[in-house]
Amino acid sequence: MNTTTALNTVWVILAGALVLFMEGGFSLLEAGLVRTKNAVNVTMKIFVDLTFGVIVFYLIGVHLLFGRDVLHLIGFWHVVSPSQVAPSAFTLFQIGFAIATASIVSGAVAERMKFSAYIVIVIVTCGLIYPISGHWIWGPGGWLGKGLGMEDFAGSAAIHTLGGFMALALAYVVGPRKNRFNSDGSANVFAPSNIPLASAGAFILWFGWFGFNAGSTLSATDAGLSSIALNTLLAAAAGGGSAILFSMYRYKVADPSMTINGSLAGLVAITAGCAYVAPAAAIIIGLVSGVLVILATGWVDRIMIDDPVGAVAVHGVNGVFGTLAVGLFDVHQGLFTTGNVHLLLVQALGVLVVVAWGLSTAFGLGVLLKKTMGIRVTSRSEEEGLDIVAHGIPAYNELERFSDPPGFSMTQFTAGNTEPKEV
Amino acid sequence: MNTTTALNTVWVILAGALVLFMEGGFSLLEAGLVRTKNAVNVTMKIFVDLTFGVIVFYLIGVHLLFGRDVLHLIGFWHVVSPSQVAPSAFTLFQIGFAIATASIVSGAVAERMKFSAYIVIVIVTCGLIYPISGHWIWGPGGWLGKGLGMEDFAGSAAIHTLGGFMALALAYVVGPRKNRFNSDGSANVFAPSNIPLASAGAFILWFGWFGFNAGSTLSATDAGLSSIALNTLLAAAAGGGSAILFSMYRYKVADPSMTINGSLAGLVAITAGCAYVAPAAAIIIGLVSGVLVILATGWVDRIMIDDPVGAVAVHGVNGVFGTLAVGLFDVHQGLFTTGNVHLLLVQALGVLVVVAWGLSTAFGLGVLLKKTMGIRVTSRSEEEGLDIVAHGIPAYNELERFSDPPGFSMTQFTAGNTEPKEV
Amino acid sequence: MNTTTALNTVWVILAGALVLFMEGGFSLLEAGLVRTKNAVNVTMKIFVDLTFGVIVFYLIGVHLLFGRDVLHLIGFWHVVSPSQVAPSAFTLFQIGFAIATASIVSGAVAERMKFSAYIVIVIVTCGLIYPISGHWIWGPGGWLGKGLGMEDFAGSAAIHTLGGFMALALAYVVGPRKNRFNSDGSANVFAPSNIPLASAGAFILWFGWFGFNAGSTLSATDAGLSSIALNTLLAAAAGGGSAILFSMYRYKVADPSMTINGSLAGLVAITAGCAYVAPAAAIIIGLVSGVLVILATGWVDRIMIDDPVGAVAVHGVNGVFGTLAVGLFDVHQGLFTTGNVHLLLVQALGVLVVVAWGLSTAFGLGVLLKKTMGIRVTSRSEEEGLDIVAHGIPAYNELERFSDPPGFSMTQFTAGNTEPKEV
Amino acid sequence: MKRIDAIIRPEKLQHVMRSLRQVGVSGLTVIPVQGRGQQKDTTGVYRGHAYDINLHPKLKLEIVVSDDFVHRSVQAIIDAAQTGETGDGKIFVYNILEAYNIRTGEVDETIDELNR
Amino acid sequence: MKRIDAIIRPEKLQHVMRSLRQVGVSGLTVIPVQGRGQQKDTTGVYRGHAYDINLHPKLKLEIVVSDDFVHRSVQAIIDAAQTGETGDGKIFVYNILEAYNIRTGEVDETIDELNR
Amino acid sequence: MKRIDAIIRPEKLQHVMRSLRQVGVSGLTVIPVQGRGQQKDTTGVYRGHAYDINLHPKLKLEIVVSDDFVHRSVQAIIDAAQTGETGDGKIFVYNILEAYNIRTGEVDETIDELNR
Ligand SMILES: Nc1ncnc2c1ncn2[C@@H]1O[C@H](COP(=O)(O)OP(=O)(O)O)[C@@H](O)[C@H]1O
Ligand SMILES: Nc1ncnc2c1ncn2[C@@H]1O[C@H](COP(=O)(O)OP(=O)(O)O)[C@@H](O)[C@H]1O
Ligand SMILES: Nc1ncnc2c1ncn2[C@@H]1O[C@H](COP(=O)(O)OP(=O)(O)O)[C@@H](O)[C@H]1O
Repeated sequence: MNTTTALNTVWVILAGALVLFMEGGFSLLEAGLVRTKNAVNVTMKIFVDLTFGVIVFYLIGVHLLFGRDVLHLIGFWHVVSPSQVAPSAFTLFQIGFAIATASIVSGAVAERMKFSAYIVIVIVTCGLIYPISGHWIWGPGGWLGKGLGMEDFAGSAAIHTLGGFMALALAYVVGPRKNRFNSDGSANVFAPSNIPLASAGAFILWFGWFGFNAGSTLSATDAGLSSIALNTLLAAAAGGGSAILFSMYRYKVADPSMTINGSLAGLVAITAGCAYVAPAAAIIIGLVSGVLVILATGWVDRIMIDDPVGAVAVHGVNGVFGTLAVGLFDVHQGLFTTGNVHLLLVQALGVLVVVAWGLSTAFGLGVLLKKTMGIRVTSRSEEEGLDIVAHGIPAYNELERFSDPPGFSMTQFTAGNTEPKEV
Repeated sequence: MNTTTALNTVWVILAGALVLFMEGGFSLLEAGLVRTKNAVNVTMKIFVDLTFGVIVFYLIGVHLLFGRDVLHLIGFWHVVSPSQVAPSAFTLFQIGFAIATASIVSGAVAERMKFSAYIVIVIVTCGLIYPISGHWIWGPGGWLGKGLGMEDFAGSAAIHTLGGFMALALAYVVGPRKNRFNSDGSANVFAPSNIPLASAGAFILWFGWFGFNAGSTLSATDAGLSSIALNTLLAAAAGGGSAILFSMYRYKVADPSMTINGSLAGLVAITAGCAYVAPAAAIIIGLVSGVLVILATGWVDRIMIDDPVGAVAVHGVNGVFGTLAVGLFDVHQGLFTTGNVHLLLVQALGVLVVVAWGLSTAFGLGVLLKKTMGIRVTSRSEEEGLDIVAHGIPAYNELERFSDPPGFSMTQFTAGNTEPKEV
Repeated sequence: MNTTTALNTVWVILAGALVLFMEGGFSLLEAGLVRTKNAVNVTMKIFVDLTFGVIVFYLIGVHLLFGRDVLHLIGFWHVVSPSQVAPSAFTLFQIGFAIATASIVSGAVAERMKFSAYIVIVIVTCGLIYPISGHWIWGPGGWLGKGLGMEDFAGSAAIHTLGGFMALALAYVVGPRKNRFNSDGSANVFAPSNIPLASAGAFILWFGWFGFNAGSTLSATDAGLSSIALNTLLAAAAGGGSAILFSMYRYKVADPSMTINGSLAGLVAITAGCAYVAPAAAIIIGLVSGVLVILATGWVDRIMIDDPVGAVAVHGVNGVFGTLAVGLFDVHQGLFTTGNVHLLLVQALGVLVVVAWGLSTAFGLGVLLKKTMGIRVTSRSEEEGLDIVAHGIPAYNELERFSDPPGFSMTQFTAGNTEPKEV
Repeated sequence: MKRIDAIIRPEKLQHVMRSLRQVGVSGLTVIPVQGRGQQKDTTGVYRGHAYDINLHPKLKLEIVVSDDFVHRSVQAIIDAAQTGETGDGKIFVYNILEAYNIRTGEVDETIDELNR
Repeated sequence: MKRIDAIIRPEKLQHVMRSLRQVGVSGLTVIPVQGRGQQKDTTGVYRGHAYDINLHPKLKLEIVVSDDFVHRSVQAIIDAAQTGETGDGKIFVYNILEAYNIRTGEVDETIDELNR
Repeated sequence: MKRIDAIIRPEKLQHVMRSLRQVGVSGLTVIPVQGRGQQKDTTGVYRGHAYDINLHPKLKLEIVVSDDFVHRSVQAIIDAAQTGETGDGKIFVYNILEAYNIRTGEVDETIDELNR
């Protein structure tokens, strides 16, 4: 293998490993933001992404997304991978992207969705929903990207808008957590179980995002690689910074969950444009996204959709904003930079399509699940917490309450001798 | 330095850093799975690996493993490092491997081994036991690898089987935790203290494993590098996935500790073959390992060996399976792929040798320690927990119970004025 | 872009990402070592580094540090970046260094500094204090580095000594935590809230340090790159190891906080010399630093300066030691290696200058803040904990005590309807 | 003056507090506990072993009230905490000999006086 | 009806529960506590300072029983929790004035009736 | 024999323990609790919502003493725990019917005998 291809391959493998490591970030973020009794469950859902999601996307999804183009609508079989990098490196990197989409959904439906229903959602998301709209934007011959010239470098639309609006639809179908909203429409505070864990998750996500954005070059010799990374950092910093200031202005305290989400919002918003905008624009995009995520969190509450981790505000709203921002700040064709409105319109169309696709497929899937296997745990299980109900063990066990003495109550399982559980 | 060598060196350094970061994964995994009162102790044992282990392997072990071959049995002095990479990068990478072997052992003997005995075990493991059998497999002129053609790409046998069976022997010698087994042979549940931490550890291990396996190319221009990484991902995903399904079938819940261990089992099992098998084979190997780890956990319990984190099932059993699997699935010489049985027999011999070496050396060392300095803390210390006894501080301190007011009871230590402690 | 430049750029971006990830390590380390009621606050301060710090250094600091030299004292505007690497990669990498300096300070003033005062400190540190002394050592034409030949490869002096002594001055100005010292000068133990988190932070810092030191080559083709990484590992291992042994000798237990800080001390101490000393010297430097950090922690206590995480002992004292150690062990001009005392004197002068600069600027800034906006929270707020006071939420919420039922007490904020808070 | 101990489901805390406030009782102390009574054990699973979860998370409320507040307080708790399923909890009433307010250092006969 | 408070070693919980069940007592409430009594302080070390660990982790069991169950319950606890070393704990018995079952809303004189 | 329940500010624990020791009382049990009394609610903020922090972290001390130690113990607690601001806490005194030492299995009338 020649040195340049080797370098590209090593770069994409390392970037892919970083993207996959983001799953650890999602897990910690969600485990920290939900209530204690569901901390194991959200972690286990990330494992579903990393297991079922990986296999399904490898077997099916990647072909639909990057296979030979059929009618500009879908890929078929043979994966067309960029020539400068080893095909398996390309595949590995793309797997990370696919399961990130699923992980976005996982947070929004936390604390009340059936574990088995979530498995189905991951399979359908990684196997169908994401690859199809992904093909439109990134596939060889896709109608939005190759056709109309939509710009979505690392996936503000293809990943984050899609995931965010799927999250919205599914959070709507599954319904809010018990007692989350009052009859008068006001929302109650469900305190997050572990903020240091949540912020550790945010740091891991931030770290992984360098792979997410800069790795999307799929080539180490891409001259833009380092400015992509710098834009990513600046937007995240600006997003977190403006969220700190705006929450201090609005709430008189620097709200940690908003700070975390502000940084992530900056990252989401710069994802589409990181390769197309100037550093100053990256800072502006970040500053806006930090405020936007706070406002959007309020909007989601006001329409009484319960999103425990803020996935809709972070990924959905800022995915849309980030995609549109390319139309404003692209150095070659942006409205603000060149006065040209064309790209902005294309981006707007692209965003509309992705939002509609995400909402409709997820809504349809959710309703189908509700009517068939059921999508929500029982009220009793919700109160008890999914950790015990679906996984048999609480997240934190200080008390040695399970160490039964000789002959007390312990029975080794053998298949079949137990009651069916609601999982 | 020419670009290719530089690229190889950068690759190996980054991969080595990833492997060393796995120690953080071991620490979190073990701290999450043991009981609260021993969470500091397991973390400190990982620090022993990263300190004593590193120094000893650097000073002694690496020479025995990679030094000039003596009688196909052992290396002597001058380290023979591959020409395409800087020697110090090679050394750094190998250090990570050596201490991983020790870390495997640490989990199995958690919650009752004396801290000082563990230090000795790490020194002997990194300085002697691992380097010697490692030389047989990987050393220049080693009788198993160079001699018989045993294939163990990144160490299913050399690292994981060895570590897993050393763990078995030492867990046996040190004996089970108090009350872990009842007189009738049944086992009690000791609830894990912190599952979100344990899964964070698993994500870090998974992340680091890309360095572990793909880094074992020791060359960035190796054409197999990216498919090694992809195989690693697929096997881990399949292992975790089959563990989820099998635990849902068997226990009616998706058991988080089994899911974590299933993913790790997939990683262990693919470690030998990641460079030699096709992606489809990687998935199959993963699927099997996820079931195997659940069955093996039961076997270990049934022979009344107490392994708090499942190291024997994950590393021992799946290390053996993974090494044998190369004999089945190797694209050039596997039984299933070519009908040729030769490689399988070599692999089986290699595994036998490593199991015997690991069991016997660890058993001998354990018995020696027991007879001399003692290997196990007192029953009273075990009840109190090793955190207080060996490290002077509990893992979690919510209550401000130590902030003594003026003149109350605080004394600054000066060397010598304290009672000897059992450490 | 040619392959070599591409390789350098990828290397520096990855190393920069590792350095930025160290912020996650600082966050976990500090959250684990402070008391529960301030765990959110220390995390939020790291976010201040990653937001305000990043933006300010990008807009101002980097120009002062690496801009065209003015009188050997300060940089002006146009950033002079090394030719072999993309300028934005260089900038990204340097940002990580700047905010690390701020993060060192954050730990020492934990649990009692006003959040708003900390924001100002970060802005001034990243915008002025660090860039100016940084220019002297690393800037094009700086009087210490380019002028006198001071050697500080990755910043034992420029980053760690500066941060450590700024921490000392600010911890002095802000004063000790309530009840930390008794009237007779003895110190009380404030138990760390979460040791497994703290050690997770240490592992992340260790991991990131490979980027910190080896990345400082700013070139992948630098022949020293891999031995820098190896020296880094050996010094950290030796530092942690000697801390374990010394604490076992002195306190009869292996003290986890000292072990963590011993490893970090080894890393700090090797940072200046990693490119200039032999591996054996790296081990010796590490061994000394592990003892030094334990002694220094006692000294800091004895002068009644309250440093909750040991930042002064780790970064300040070992930064000084590490810088001096180059003068002793440099393979070409060290006192011990060549008998030549010149370099040692230069290093001593450099250290003196940095210590004086750090102490005086931080002291001045601290006093200014104290006289204007105030630097310390009220005694009542300190008792309640900064998490509630400055961020509105405790770190850990087990009890569902905030889930108010319909119409109970929940009010959505609108800007202005709340009492001003002390932030 | 009497002390009421009420062991309730954790999720009922705020309802009970509100209900108590409506009958004029606002002082109370809350303790997270693990309890066992009529409520059926659930079965947990860990690493291939079933185990009885024979202790369930509950909250214990300790409420000190003047004698003539006892019955309305008990009623208020029952009203707010009852679901009708096993596991709802128990209420116990104890006698108090003396009571002091640390802030004022005073001893008093009714909790209302105490709260001055 | 009486309430028994038993402060025991954490590791004895399941033994005590089993022992109590054998004398017919199954309802109880468990609270993790930190206690100090005859048990010798241990010395901890943190960052170069020794400190007294003058509070030891214990569990407090609160068990409400009918009057004629008191002594056999106390005996059952002692049998199961005793090791003979300092730190074994204490048992205190209190009087209960009234008891209610939240689920049924009933007041009753014996805990057995209460548990219907 | 009497039991004293003292609800205090968490940061006063060691002061109270020392103060008690000075009057000859060293056995006690500490429980972390959340309480509500005269102390003003603080307002927290989470994700754009204000919420009342209507429970404040406190420590509850349970101290069993012989009858003639009650008043000096109460006084010792008040002396050490008082700040004069709301939230200082309350002290309640209860009667104990019987007391046992698990280690010795003995029943006794004074806590001093109990501590033998
Ligand atoms: N005899 C008892 N002594 C002490 N606490 C008890 C007793 N019985 C019940 N409890 C407490 O009350 C809680 C609820 O009791 P349970 O019997 O489950 O409720 P219900 O009577 O509604 O079925 C238990 O978890 C336990 O904490
Ligand atoms: N006077 C007391 N008041 C309240 N609790 C006490 C008292 N004495 C002991 N205890 C509780 O009992 C526990 C065990 O007491 P200890 O004296 O150590 O046991 P033993 O009597 O077996 O030596 C203590 O940790 C504390 O929680
Ligand atoms: N009526 C009560 N019943 C039970 N506990 C109470 C009662 N009143 C107060 N407390 C406890 O005492 C603590 C302090 O009470 P508070 O009224 O705030 O103190 P102060 O009287 O000094 O203002 C409360 O947090 C609560 O735990």
